Amino acid sequence: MTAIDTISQREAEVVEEFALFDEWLDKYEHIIELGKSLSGVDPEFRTDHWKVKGCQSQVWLQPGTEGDLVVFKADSDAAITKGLVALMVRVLSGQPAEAIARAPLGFLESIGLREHLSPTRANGLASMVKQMKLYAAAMSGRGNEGGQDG
Amino acid sequence: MTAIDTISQREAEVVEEFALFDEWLDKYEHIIELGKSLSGVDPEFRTDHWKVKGCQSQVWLQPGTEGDLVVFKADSDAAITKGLVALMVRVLSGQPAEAIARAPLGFLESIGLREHLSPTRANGLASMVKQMKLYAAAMSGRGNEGGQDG
Amino acid sequence: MSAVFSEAEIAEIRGRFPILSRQVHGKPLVYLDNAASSQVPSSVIDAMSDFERNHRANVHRGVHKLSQEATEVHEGVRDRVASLLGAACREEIVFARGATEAINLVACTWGATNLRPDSVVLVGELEHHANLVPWQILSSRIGFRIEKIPALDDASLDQAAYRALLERHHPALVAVQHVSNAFGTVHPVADMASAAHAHGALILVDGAQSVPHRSVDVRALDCDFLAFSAHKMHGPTGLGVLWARKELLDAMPPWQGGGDMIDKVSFSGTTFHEPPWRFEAGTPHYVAAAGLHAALDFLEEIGIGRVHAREQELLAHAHEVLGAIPGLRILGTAPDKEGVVSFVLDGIHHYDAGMFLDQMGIAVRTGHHCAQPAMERFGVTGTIRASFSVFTTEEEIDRLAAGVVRLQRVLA
Amino acid sequence: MSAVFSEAEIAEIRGRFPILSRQVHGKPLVYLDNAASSQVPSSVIDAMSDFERNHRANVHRGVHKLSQEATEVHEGVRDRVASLLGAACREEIVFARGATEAINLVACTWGATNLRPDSVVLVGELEHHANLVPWQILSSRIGFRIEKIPALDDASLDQAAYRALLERHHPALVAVQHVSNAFGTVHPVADMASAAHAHGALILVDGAQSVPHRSVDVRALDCDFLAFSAHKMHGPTGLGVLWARKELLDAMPPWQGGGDMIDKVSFSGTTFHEPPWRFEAGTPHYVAAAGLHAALDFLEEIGIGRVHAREQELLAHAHEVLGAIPGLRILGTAPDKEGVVSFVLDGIHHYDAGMFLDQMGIAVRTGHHCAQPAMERFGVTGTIRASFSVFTTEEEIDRLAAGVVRLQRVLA
Ligand SMILES: Cc1ncc(COP(=O)(O)O)c(C=O)c1O
Ligand SMILES: Cc1ncc(COP(=O)(O)O)c(C=O)c1O
Repeated sequence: MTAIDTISQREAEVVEEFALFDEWLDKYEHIIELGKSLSGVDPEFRTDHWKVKGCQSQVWLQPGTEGDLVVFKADSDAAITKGLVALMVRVLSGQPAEAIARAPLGFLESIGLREHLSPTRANGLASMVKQMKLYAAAMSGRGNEGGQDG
Repeated sequence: MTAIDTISQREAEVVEEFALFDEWLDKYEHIIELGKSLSGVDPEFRTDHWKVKGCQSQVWLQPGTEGDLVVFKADSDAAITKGLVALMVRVLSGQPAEAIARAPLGFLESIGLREHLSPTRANGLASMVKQMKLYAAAMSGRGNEGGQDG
Repeated sequence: MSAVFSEAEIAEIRGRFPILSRQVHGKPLVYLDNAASSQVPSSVIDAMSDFERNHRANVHRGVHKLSQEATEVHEGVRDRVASLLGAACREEIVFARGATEAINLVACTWGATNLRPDSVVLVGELEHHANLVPWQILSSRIGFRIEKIPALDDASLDQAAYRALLERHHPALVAVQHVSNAFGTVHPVADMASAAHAHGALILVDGAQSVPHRSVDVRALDCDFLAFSAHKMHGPTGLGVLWARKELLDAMPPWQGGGDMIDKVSFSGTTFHEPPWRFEAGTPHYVAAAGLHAALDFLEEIGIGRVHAREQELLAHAHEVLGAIPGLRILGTAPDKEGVVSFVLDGIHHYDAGMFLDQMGIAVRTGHHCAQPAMERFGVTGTIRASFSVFTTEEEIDRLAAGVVRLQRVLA
Repeated sequence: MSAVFSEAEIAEIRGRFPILSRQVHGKPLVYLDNAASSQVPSSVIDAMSDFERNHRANVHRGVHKLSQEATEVHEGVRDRVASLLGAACREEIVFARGATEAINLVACTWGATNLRPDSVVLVGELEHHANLVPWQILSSRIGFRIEKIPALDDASLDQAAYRALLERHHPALVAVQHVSNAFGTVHPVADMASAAHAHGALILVDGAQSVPHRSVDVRALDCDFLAFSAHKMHGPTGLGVLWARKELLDAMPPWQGGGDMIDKVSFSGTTFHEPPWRFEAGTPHYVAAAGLHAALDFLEEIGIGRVHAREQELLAHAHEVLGAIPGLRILGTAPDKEGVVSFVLDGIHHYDAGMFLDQMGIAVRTGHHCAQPAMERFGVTGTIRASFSVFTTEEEIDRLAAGVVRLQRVLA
């Protein structure tokens, strides 16, 4: 079974959307806007335990499943980070575990944000993606058992 | 009371002697020859206690007095060091304590061996000179009490 | 504009720093992160390159010419650091990897032999982690208590509380910074030292942010230990200095073992070299000595007094223009400060601000500045920090202020 | 003459090392002190200068561009070292000031938590002081016993005695060099590691003299810790590496405290970062990372296999020409050696020999080579040591031999 919209379809959508911006300022304003639409994590996930390590800004990540699909909620206390996090959630959440674990995520390169994926970056987006893939791998390992508390 | 031959007279003698040599090899051969004439230290001074610290080659220094004058005997297990040590003994031994403590010892510069006086030099000539001056200072502090075991 | 330097002099000084001609994101670099690492003039870069090209060799005990030359450079800079600090002798200068290692050295040698389970160590609330965590790690081994010297709202240390702590605890050691890297506050360490001594305590001064910016004389301060890093004073990375009183060093056991720090080694027992070498195990970072010589030349040529005076001008200017921005709050408002301005922006995360400023070519540091307890004291997770150098200009500070206003429009 | 490189290739390689055009006492430098510190090709010097000029900034957590760039260079070299050694992951690579600090780190963390008063540590008789003294210092605190793995007359380690020591003592740790800096012997550390493991011991390999000269794979050796220094492999001073198995690092407590090695710091309690950063307190020597990149480029371009093969040619030549000199005795005659020849001269002090050779422009190391127990084993206070590099030539070795003959005439 495959998702109606695949990860690569979603990536293509994002790339198209960002093609509108020449200026870094416009791009970051858009990223910040995206962050504002993020629903955030449930209160019990806004704890140290669910925090992604290695960020100067704080990032919380809440994994879960819906049927066969892995879903993520996330939040951050910094606006740019929150926008980046929203982008990742938009592309990966609601996809099959295997697809998430394997996703090359080339779109960050295409929209000129590849640097943010560097593990040396203070926002820790790399750590977040790693964490999302770990959760996905864990879920796919468990097959269809589901459960919210990954 | 002053010594018949002062330290600076002795230095001048050494400088004159070394003026004969253009070649480093001749100079070092001469230094080594000088070392051979060194009488060495008495057996009870050939111990760790009387060793000068900081030398790659070993140097033993035996201080003493003769009347109002400070006398030194010394030895080394390396030929060049022994020659350098012999030079220092020749210039300083048998001089009044105050003169030794104050001696600027410019002759090493004049004969092109100043580098050997550097505290970073592995032969530790600098440590030996410091040690000789310390003994001399100690003796002059004690006035005419004499004694061999400074 | 400056009463210290003419425009031409400032231009000439800036011209010595190659990095200042860099573009970042298409804009000329404004480097305001000098407290993290300072930049180096060409003379420092060239001195190290020249050393590598012509004199490189392992130091100490080498008989050959290169080794002699390298040793003279390496030991020669010890003399210069001794005279820079007004040390009693060159043997009071110990080289380490940085201020951090220098402080750890004191903890692991003096601390490990002198602190007891019932000892107390006073540590300032604003300390860099380098002057808190080593004491915590040692305390977890020995069990002594660490008491905090509290900070006031202007980011100065509460001197009344300090004296009360001395009275109450009779601590063995006071560990305190000379200048706060997070806020710029200059603490009255000379007074604190005499109070410490009056109560039988020793005092360790973290000079990482003072030695590069003002004249520091260990005899005038009358402290017992002082640590700093070369990379914060236009010098090489990987080199730091511990100054300690000779009597203290003489009584301290070795810490790390290895080459150069020994007298005689055998399986049946080993004896150790005199200080400072006893504390310098292994091949030293001798290339750095060439760089530090050149950095000291630079500072001597400009004059540390003029460096300080110039940075005071910049500080005043920064307080003026940043202080006038609505929604910007400066943390660190004590009267005596070095060239550091730390601030927070209403409703804006420091990380976002740092990202935006970076896009404008402006390099500031954001976050906790390795001083989390200090951040906690002011109820923030971090600040935006601009720190100055002798080459900083008023125009650069104005660009920072304009950048802040611009980012507030987008982010607030 | 060489089966590895053509004359032109050797000339080209030599041309990369600026120091080889130096004159010493009016004679062209013959640098045979590579085991103390190797020389650097221009590319390494230029990489560090360029870094200082264009990218210098403190690493980690900096949001601005320069800091990002510096962090990428610094953390990037960790990846390269990990793949050089065949490490399981980059997190197994800890940066230190040098091999010495790396070994002290193991002693003060793994050692301090795992060794007990009744433990035994086996240490080779030929070890550099860096791999003996840290254990002695720790032993004076904890009280465990250090047992010597004796050396045979050819300066190899007595493998039968080693196995007997393992049987008898069931040691907690074996601390042994891969290659002897004093004599050049290559020890069978892979075999020694499996024997150690079979007896429940861990093994620390001092790779200071192997990593620069041969391919070293920690998985193939199956050791537990490995230490080496960048300055001995055409890289910067002030930088060393500890490799350790991830499980070991994960269980090791922090050593030095300070910036970067922490997770959360407060007066009420501090938690620490993951390895490797837990062990890297303070501002790292990040400029060195740029230099190490370039040094690794150099070694990769030449090929460590060819470096090794070439140095074997030089070693054979040196044994031949020096071995033919009457009154010269080579110490270190085991079949498996790296490019090091140590010798003594009848009736001539090594210091005198070193002085004379220096006057002829020949840089050798004389003395105990920071391995006093090894000297004692052979009944000497020191040796004259020539150590080779990929750029060394047969002609240079012949000049050394001629110099020895000449000095024998004067000194013997
Ligand atoms: C075998 C061996 N181990 C350890 C060391 C110590 O290395 P460093 O002085 O660079 O810390 C050396 C360097 O001489 C060595 O040759
Ligand atoms: C006040 C203070 N102390 C100590 C340190 C630590 O210096 P380093 O990281 O060079 O060891 C710093 C550097 O950030 C500092 O600002």
